[in-house]
Amino acid sequence: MLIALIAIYAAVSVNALFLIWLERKISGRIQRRQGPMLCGPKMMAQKSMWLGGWFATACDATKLIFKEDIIPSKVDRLGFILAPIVVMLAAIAVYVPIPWSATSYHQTEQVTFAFADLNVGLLYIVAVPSLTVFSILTAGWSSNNKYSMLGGFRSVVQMLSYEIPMVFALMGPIILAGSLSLGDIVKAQTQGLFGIPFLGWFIIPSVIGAAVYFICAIAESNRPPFDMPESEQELGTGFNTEYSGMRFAMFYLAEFSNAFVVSSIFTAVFLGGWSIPGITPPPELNLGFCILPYFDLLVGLVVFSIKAYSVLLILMWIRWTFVRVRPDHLMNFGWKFLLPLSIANVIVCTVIAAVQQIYYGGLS
Amino acid sequence: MPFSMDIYAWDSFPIDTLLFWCFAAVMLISGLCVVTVKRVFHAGIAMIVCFVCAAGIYALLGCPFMAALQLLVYVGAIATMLLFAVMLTDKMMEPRPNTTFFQPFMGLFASVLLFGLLWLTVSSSKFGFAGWANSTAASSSAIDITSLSTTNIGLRLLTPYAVPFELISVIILATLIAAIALARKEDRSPADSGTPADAPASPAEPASTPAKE
Amino acid sequence: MYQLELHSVLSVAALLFCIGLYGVLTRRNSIAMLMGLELMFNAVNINLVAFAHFLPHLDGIILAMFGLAVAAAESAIGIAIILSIYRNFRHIDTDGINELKG
Amino acid sequence: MSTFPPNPDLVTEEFELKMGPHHPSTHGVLQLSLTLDGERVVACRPNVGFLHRSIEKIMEHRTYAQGVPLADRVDYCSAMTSSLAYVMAVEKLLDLTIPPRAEYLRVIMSELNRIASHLLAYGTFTLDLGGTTPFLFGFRDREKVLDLFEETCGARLLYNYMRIGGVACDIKPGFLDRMIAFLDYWEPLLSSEYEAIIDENPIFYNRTKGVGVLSQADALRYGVCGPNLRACGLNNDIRKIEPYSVYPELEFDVPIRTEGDTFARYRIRMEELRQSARILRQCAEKLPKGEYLARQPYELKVPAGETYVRIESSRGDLGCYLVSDGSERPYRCKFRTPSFSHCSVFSHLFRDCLFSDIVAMSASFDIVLPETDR
Amino acid sequence: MNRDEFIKAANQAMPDLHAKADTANPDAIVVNSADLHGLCLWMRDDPAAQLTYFEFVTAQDWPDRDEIVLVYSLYSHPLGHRLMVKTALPRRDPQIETVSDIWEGANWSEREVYDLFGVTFSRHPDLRRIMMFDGWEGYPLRKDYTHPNLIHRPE
Repeated sequence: MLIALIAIYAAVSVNALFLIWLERKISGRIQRRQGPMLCGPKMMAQKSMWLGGWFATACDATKLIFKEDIIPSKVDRLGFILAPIVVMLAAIAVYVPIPWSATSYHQTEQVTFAFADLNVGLLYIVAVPSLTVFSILTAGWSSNNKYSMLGGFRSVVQMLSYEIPMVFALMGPIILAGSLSLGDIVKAQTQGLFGIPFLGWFIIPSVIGAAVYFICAIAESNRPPFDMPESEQELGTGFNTEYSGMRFAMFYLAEFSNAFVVSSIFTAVFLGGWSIPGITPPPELNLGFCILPYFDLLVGLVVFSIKAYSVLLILMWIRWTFVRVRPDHLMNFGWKFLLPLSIANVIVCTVIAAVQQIYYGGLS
Repeated sequence: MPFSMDIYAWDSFPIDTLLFWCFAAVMLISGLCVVTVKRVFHAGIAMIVCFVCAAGIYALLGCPFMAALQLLVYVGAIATMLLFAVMLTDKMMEPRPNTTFFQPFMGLFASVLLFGLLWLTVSSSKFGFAGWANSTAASSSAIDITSLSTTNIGLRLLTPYAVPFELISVIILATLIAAIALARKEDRSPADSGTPADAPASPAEPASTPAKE
Repeated sequence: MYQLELHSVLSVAALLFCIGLYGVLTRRNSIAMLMGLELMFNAVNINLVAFAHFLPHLDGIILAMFGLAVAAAESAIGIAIILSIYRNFRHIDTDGINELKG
Repeated sequence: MSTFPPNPDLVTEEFELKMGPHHPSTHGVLQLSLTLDGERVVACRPNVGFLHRSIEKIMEHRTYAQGVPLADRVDYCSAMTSSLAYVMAVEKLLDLTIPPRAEYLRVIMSELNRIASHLLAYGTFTLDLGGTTPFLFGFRDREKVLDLFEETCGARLLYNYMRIGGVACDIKPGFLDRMIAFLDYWEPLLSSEYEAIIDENPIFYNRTKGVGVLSQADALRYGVCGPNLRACGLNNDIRKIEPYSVYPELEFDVPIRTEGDTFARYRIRMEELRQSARILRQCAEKLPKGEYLARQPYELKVPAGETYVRIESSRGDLGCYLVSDGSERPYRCKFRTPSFSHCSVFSHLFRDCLFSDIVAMSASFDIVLPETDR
Repeated sequence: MNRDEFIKAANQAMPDLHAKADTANPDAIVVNSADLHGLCLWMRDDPAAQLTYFEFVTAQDWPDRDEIVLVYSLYSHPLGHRLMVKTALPRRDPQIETVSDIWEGANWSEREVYDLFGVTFSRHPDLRRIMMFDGWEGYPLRKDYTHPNLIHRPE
């Protein structure tokens, strides 16, 4: 039990470090410069731009860890110290139900390989970010300066008002798959839609839901173009203005692991997790695929990570090309545009599920 | 590393009872903090810790659906609202003494008395469920009401309990409208509502209660 | 002895209920009073879920969910009232608010 | 104009926020003391003077020739044009005619400086709105212009290139070809990269269209000039209405827009970049041979008199009012700078808008603090 | 309209003005400080002048003639001409009426002249020091201004 927890924490932080490096390389590429090249072995840097400087984030992390983190005197100590811890906790807790892959080596039936495939997976994923909402609020309020308070309020308002369209957008796949657990959703996507084997992915029946979820996910994880709360130009990095050293590193890592979680949920729910359309066998048929023990586990893992990282690249690409949205446009867009759209998506998905149920004998 | 959690050998060591008592202990301690801590903001944080532990207990008691709901509704909505209220009303930097001399003992006495009463009833009663459970299991409804899985809750919620489900939505709508009506300026109310409500400070501190700040 | 018994859960919930009651009775700041109230609601929900688990019967959870919704609605109204009181009296000490003119 | 009048229903309290001298988006050391009502700005009072080096006082103790580097520092973002104003004022007092090659070199240098300053404005404007990529595009190409300056006058920001009677030194042999090469490389980029990433972006549209609208009457009342006044629909380009040096021989047109909002000001600057490139190409062909400096004695004595010369710097009409009493030191030298009047518009304009609009509007005015405080 | 037509039109519009041409500055007229405000109103509203654009106001300190000369510079976009108005004020306590009610642009320029020369503008909405911090004493741009830590360059 304990080993699994440590494994999650290690995987998350290493992944976050890698993401920061990837982000800086991508942003470099978009801005026609090379991104970090200096830290890291020289000869790799010569070989190609993509290999250079992969040691950069490690240097940043160690610098941040050893930097003396000052707690300003007029600060509410409990809230100030607690906020980054809770943010990190929530960022890691969201990894639990994600279905990385599946294997049918042991049992007769496919078992999803996840840290713990809860049968309330999606609801858990929607519930845990409410911890980040609380911690951003406490961070903004307890660092007792006007800018961070403004930043804290803005981010809470943004996250709360984008949670509702997100839940409705996720409702579509739940109806189609008939269960909350992510493993079942991915399994439901392996069969085809209306009998055609290739249209299995849920992005096809609930396209609107996928788009709405993608936008809400960007807003939830405070990434540009919705990063009004910590916009340097106005609020001086918003709620984490007073933080430095290790605490700031925690906020930073949490933001990046949030980005990865969001893209992996998007792959699991909309892009058919570990399933390759047409090739991955439906759950009951388990024999033909595993030549070596756990081979289908590895294949699933590779397919899942390819999809997750492609969604992440789109996230990063958006980050470096868009201008920041103004808070009141944000609110109008969220309430007046996304919410009705996501409710419409729920109706569309129920119709498709009903048709599926009557004519083709149901998905799961 | 065992590739899936649920085949881990549970029964050899009573992990869930241990976990339950940890959650219960943390919850009670944070509950105590909520009632005793000087600054209301810290009380808010302690309350959130208490809610999270309650969510843990629900998960242990075999219904993760309730745990996720609790996290979503209590921690996400109610606690955030309370913290907002604290921020709007509390001056951060000057903690005020919050209880007069005699008040805590009265409250303490009342609650200890209540706890004694409850504890007696709880420990003495013998809950003979065995007979009762299977008698109702064969009841008319097709849903197997003994297994607490989410699908059963959903089905049960909408077939026999459809009316209360709709009633709840009416209640929440009413609260929404009431909250908005309260937040607006009262000067809209008819003129004879006594002192104009939006005078920033009430004209004179009521003489009867000496200012305690 | 290791198996979880119902009465242990019930006693924990009862203790939480009493702590909430103590909070409501002694706290001067009305927001802290509201927090005590929320604790009591939580205790009630734990009881319901405990019965649902040990009985085992589904209605416990459904009642707990309804309880949850009502508690949320109640605290929303409570906060709205407190804020309008704060706007009139500039402080929210429960002792200070005792005139009915409003 | 998307204004946000106070909402009569809600009881709110205003709080004071100092967008202090040390703030990432005030383009230098300007303090805006805002009274905010939540997100909405109720009133704004700009405080300046944090960068006051009293250049005019120092000038009174320097000879005329020593004044040129000081004039550079009045506006370090476009140093060529600020020293040009001072030098032309002195020449007008001396009524000295300078060799045509020097005139053309001056025009080339001030137009290159206008391109560099507008690229800076484009970069900081998009950066303040949140787009980091355009910022890097702008600064990458600005480096190339600064290389051209470094090659001729050895400095990248404060060039000390103008002299009374001409320019400091002649341009290197290959300078014109390198300049034309830069223009060929850079001009297509304007539409393919700069505007492609920003202009059609709906978020950018919402953030800038109809934000910070300044009517022409208000602009004139507050003394706004340069691109910001041309955005309100009035042609006040001094190179056209009061042509000085060789501008009559060069043909270029002046972009005018009528909306007067943040987007219009941004569009005007992008068009001006294209016009400057056009002027530079014409100057490259017409550059005459010959002397580049009519040498003046070091202890230059200027006959007593007063004059006011106005030129079109990148931020607006930069004027130099020079009073001399016959000695070798100016008696009084006053710089009329555009950013000073633009700053005074802020108190009128930043009312009933959102906190994040302030950043967009102040960036669109492209104010530079050394000019405001002198 | 060049300077002489301005003088003719101004004298004709306001009989007791008797504006004179300035010797040093080719396009400036000299007016005594009392009726400057009336002249400015006329300049802005008169269809022939239409000097709607206020460029700057500055001062020259002449200690030997014991006077501070204020210089107003106005420009007209529609008609494309410029006029500068000069008035002399005593050095001890220079006082003049503000023109910021005619052009708002004058507000900050007058504050700068007040800050650096000590000329008080009556009825100015917000006469504070603009360049120096409020506690500063003395007026830096006056010729006889000295400050304890002001070091003069050796001649």
